[in-house]
Amino acid sequence: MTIEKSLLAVFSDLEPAADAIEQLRHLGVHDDCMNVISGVPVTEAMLGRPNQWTNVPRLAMGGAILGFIAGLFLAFSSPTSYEIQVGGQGFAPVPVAIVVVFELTMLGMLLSTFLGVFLDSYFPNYRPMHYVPEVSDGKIAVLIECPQADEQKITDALKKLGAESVQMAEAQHL
Amino acid sequence: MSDKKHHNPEEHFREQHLMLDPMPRGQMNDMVMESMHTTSWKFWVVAAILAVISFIGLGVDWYRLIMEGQGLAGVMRPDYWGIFLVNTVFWIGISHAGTFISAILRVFKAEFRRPFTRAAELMTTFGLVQAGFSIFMHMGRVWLSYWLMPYPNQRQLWPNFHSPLSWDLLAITTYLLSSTMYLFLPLIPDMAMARDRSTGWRKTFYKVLALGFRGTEGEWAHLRTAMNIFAFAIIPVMFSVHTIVSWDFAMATRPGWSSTIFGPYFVIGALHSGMGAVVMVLAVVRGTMKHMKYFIRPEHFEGIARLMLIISMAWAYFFFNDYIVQWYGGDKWTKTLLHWHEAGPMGWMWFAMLIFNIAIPWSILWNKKWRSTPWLLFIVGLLINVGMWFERYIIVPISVTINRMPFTWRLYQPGIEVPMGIGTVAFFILLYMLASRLVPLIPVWEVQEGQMAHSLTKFGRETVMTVSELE
Amino acid sequence: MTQKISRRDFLKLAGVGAATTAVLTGCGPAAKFVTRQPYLKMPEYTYNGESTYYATTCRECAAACGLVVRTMQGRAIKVEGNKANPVNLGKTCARGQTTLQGLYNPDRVTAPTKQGRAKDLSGSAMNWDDAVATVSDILKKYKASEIAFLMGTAPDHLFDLATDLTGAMGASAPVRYGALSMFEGRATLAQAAQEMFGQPALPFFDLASADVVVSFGANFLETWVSPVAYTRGYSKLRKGHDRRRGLFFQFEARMSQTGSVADEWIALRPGTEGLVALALGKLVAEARGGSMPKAFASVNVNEAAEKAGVELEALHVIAEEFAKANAPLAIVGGPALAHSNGVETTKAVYALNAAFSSSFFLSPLAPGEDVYHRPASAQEMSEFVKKLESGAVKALFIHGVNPAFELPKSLGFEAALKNVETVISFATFPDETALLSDYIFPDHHALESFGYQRAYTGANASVLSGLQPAVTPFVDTKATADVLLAAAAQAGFPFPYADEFAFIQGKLQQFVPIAGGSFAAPEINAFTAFFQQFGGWWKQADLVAPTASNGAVNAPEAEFEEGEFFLIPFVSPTLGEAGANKPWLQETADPTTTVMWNTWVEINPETAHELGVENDDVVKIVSAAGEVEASVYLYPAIRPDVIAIPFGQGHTAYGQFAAGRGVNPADLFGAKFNAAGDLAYAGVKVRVEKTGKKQYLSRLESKIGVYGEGLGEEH
Amino acid sequence: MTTIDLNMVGAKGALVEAAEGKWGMVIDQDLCTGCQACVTACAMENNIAFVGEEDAGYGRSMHWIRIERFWEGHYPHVKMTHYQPMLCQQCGKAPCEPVCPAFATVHSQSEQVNVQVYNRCVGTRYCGNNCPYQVRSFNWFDYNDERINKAIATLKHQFNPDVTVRRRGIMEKCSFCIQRIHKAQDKAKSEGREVADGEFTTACAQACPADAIVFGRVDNPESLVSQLMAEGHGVQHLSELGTLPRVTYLVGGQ
Repeated sequence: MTIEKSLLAVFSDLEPAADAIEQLRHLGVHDDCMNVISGVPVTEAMLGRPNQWTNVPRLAMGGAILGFIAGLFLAFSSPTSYEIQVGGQGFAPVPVAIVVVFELTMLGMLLSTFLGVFLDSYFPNYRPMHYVPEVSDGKIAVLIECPQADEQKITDALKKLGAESVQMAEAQHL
Repeated sequence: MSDKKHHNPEEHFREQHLMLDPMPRGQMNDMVMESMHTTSWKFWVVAAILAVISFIGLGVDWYRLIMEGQGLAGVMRPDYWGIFLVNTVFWIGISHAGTFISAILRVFKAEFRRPFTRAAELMTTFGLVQAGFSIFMHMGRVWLSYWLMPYPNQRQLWPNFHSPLSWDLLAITTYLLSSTMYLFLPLIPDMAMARDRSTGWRKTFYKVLALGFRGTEGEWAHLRTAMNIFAFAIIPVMFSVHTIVSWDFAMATRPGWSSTIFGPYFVIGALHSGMGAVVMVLAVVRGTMKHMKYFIRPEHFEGIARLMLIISMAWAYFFFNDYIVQWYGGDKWTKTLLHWHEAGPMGWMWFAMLIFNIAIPWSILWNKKWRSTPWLLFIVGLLINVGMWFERYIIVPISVTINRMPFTWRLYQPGIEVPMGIGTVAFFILLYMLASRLVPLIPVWEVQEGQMAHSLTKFGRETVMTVSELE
Repeated sequence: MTQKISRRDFLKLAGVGAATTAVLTGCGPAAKFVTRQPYLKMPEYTYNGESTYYATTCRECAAACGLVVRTMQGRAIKVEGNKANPVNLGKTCARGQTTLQGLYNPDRVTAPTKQGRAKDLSGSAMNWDDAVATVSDILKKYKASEIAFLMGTAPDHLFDLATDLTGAMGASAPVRYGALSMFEGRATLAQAAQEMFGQPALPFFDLASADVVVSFGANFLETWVSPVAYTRGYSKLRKGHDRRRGLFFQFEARMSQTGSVADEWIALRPGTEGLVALALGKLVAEARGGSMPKAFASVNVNEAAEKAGVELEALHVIAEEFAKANAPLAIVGGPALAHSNGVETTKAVYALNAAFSSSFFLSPLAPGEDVYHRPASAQEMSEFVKKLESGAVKALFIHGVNPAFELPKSLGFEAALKNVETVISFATFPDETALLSDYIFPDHHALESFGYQRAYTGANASVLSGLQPAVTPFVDTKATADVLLAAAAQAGFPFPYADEFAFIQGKLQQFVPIAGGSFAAPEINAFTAFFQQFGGWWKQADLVAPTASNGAVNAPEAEFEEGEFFLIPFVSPTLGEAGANKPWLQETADPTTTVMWNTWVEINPETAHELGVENDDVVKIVSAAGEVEASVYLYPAIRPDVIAIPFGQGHTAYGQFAAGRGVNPADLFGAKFNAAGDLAYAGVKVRVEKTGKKQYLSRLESKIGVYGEGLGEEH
Repeated sequence: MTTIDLNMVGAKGALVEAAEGKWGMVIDQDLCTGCQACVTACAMENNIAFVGEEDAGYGRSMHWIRIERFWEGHYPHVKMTHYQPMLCQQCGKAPCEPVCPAFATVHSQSEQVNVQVYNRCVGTRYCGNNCPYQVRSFNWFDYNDERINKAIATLKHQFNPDVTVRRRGIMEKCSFCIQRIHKAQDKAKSEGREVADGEFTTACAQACPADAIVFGRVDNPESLVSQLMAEGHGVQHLSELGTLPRVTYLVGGQ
């Protein structure tokens, strides 16, 4: 078993970071072993990274379906449990149901979208993590996991490509 | 058109446009943090006064209202509905501004939105809180309001979904939850930013709210996707909320209320008051908080003011649409109602509504210089809000005077609603003031994102601003 | 036969229960005495959900409507009309309905009290033994001629007892009076009947059999004489005969509630009612052909119409209808009687009936009476007050009337009372007179009382309406009859009755042998039981149209005081003379103005405009005798030279719901009387002064919707 | 294959039942003298609170039945319109019902009247707003609480135990004296028969000295109300709104 090391390279701009990622790939670091931390939403394409997989749309759809079903229940099923006639209207008129179903569908969709972010991103998460606060100042940090043997080689390469600093990443409380 | 003083077009652009006046991110962070930390004694005096007013209005008076009965308010037969519902509609209207700015402008990629989306979204949430208060104030037996929630119970008695009020409950709940979530999602990166630059209790506060956000590619991707979904999905929710509020009236068998145009008319009215309120808030924020003159510039006021002008025109269009159909119909009760609006003892309010909602915005906002002047816009926004409050007052207590039983017609005279309504205003401002010291009012990452996307390009002899599509 | 039965068993026997249609058979209850038992021992009819019903008589006015009181667990829950009683046949008026709010009123006198003429109800309660001793001491202490009784309008068993007692003592007979009897002009009605038909009886206008009715100021649908009976009659008139709806015309200066339902309401100058009646008679006689009755011969129709301010055409139209009618009827009442020419006016209308109507009768006499025994007229009261003032009366017993409120101030009752050494009030309520008394020995409320009352009009029967307790006394009260009987016994007057019930039985004894009554019983105990079960005893009376002496009738001009406006005071249709202490009556809207809880002044909008006053402006109404202040109500149906004020409010005492509320228009009345001795209060003229104050009247109606206020469509 | 219940989804527009009446009232305005006996009878029967001068003048009186009247013309040719007792019309399709979020006012399928469920009411007052007849009254204060209205301490002895005493914050209205309906039905049932026409009546009708108010079964052609309605000159107020009122006004005369 090889000992894995985490390196954290900080770049001040997009270009060097993108170059570094390309270089790292040449050095045999797999994309899965890299992660980019940024203070602005830097798209994967800008850094030449593979697209991130996100479950949020699927979760949103799932929530919408659940909300839709809940809406159907409230609109069509709940009035039958205790039938009360009002204003000569049907027990569960369709026009009324449309409003109820719409609201609950939207509620289900938006709630699950929100929860989806939490689920996908493991929020809330207060454990120690690899991080440099400079990221929120606009710096771009690349987090690399590599065998201990490659550490020096990668550090040198990154420095050459304009990394402001390359350090051993230590998990810390944010 | 450019100002003669600036021979260098770039310098001119920088001064005009936040997006072309980039600063290092760290510096912007510090400015935003500093704006939260800089609090003068005046702030606390105002906050204390507002706290007292809120306590009287929402504490003391509400307690009395609950313990003694709705009779403390000015309601009676036939004015079963009074200022509480006026305020409910009014606050829901205010709350529409945030969503409109952050969702619709986001969907349509209106770049000038960037620095003030959060300021507007906060209004949405806090406005809805006041709307909730107002509707609960209105209830005769508020301690039983949980009966309106759909929950399983041993009698298997569910709420009556035939009632527009039930729809309202669903819609407002949905809207309150989703607008709060929509406020929170883009706040997470800023909370992380604040976390990284705080100590003490603030550190804990931001740490908890930042949820452990670092800014990894995954986190950004999930967040961006979610925000996109929200931006699209919350728009119909927003429209549905005020449409359903309008249905509370339009579904009724009352002269003047039974109108199919009420839905869009209310939505546009909500935007009208909401935009007015946003401009007021921005003017105050810009004028009182440190560094805000950098982030919030005349160009932003100008952009909002243009929207205000369009919305005012749309409101006038819908108003006239509603009016002429009612008038043309010739139903005697509706005729009486219109006459009552215009020539009754509260006729001054009807005319004031038209002046504040139409005449004043139109006569000021057409001028680019005027509409870029924050204090002037503050006044226009204030008047629009007064006008829109009048509009709701005319729709609710003044209109319900006239029904099909002339023997019962009576003029509404407000009672405890007034201090309680003032209480909601005070509480809204208080919440906003406190939030302005706790929540980064400027979404720094969004500003930075925008600044990255903007650049100056030369077409022939002219230098123009171009935006690259980064997302 | 001496075995005692409990009061509740007795009441149970007497109650008109749902299942008691199978009534007592023959022998009747074994005893006449009733004992009270604690409620710990619950009889079965006090079970949850079971109601018991008692037939009794409404004492809110003197009409003697029968009531059936629904009780549950010892509480009176609701009153309904007694269907058996010929006066009201199961119907009630608003005042009768709220009688329970008098019973359970928070302000009742709760115990015998040494009032000592204190300003407020004094707290010094006594016990009933001392109270009886006090009365007995008075009976002993003073000479018979120094003792006087003042009682309410209703001729009841207590009045009979007081008559017997004063007779036994050699004192002067008790005097009966009530504000309603003054406003109704009973003396005038009787006097005119005496002069025309030789009988001093109250008239009975049988609306039910008429098809065209012309009324001269009679407010017979409101408070007048027997309003429920007249409303029943009115209903029959409108339902008509052979599906022909009866017509109704009203002549009066201010549209009363009665006038408001008329087919034509014709405003006339106050005091010209008799003249118009004669003119109408002439037109009708001309239309019908035949000989001209002497009464109408001399009248000049055109002149009469002009004097009365009535359009000639209207008069012709009404005369035509009257002439065409199968059963026309003319009614007179209300302020028309309260003029100096009241008797002549009444006679003119009687003459109209005598000539053309088959629906006009004299009221049958009440059981046991051979002549109509009317309450005292205002003039007689004025003499009575003078007697009090002279100090000739040393002890005054007051029951069932509140003269300090009901007598016009100008008669000086309050001042006169100061010259009476001892005043004893039997009021159940701390009214103005009770507060001016030395002692208050509260009687039971009507619903707690035994008794009977004679009905004088409203039915084609001779009616003795019965009272019995529906509930045990709510507060520490004692039947005045018992107090008087016990005191008389203590004072050593020979009096054959042990208590109130014995007295009532003694008085009912005379009806046991009479055949043809509403029920028959072999002996008095059974008779009493039936009497209470049915709520009274009555006997069909053959109504005979009276024959008039075909003499000439004059219509002299009414005399008026100096002043700007005619004043028409009218008894509030909702409050009556004594309803102001009942909160629900206060909150019941006046039918014509919809005002609640206060007094208003009705002014024609044109007049108000000229005076520069608006709705809710407080104006001062000044007459020669006094002045009052009240808010203006712009009343569309009143002559411009007339203002009207309702009577019923303006109490200074009488409980929390009445005290300090509104004004009493009787304060404006002078002490002028008509030929029959009734107060000529309609001869008062007043002037209106602005005060600059504003007090909003509580109206049920909307000023916006009804009068267009704020809609730019005002008067 | 399942079939869709058209009643359920309201595709038929309304439940069939709603079109049929059961209890109804006829008010002959030509007979009404405006005497207010019905008003007080109703108050006494149904424990209706009084509210005092100020509130009464501000449209807060609790009357379940009120007598309206208007004026026509100007003096001297002024006329008062017929007195018009206005009470809950017990609509077959009541506008007040669907708008209540709590099902506090509903259509009674057994009695075909509009019932107010006091203990379910949360006081949104939507029903009052939506009642075209404006006959609903709201308990603006605890008028019937003896701690607030001291007079109730003794007046409460008169309260009808068959009728709920309402507290603050809830809506109330004419119930067609449903307690009397139920009593009569219970009695008839225990005796194994139908309720006879005229066997019982509402408090207002019972008091009415002019017999202007008649109450009974509109679905029984033999009943007095049905016969009066059949006479043809009856009108139902605001029937153009499709409310199917159960109170018919006769405006005969003139």
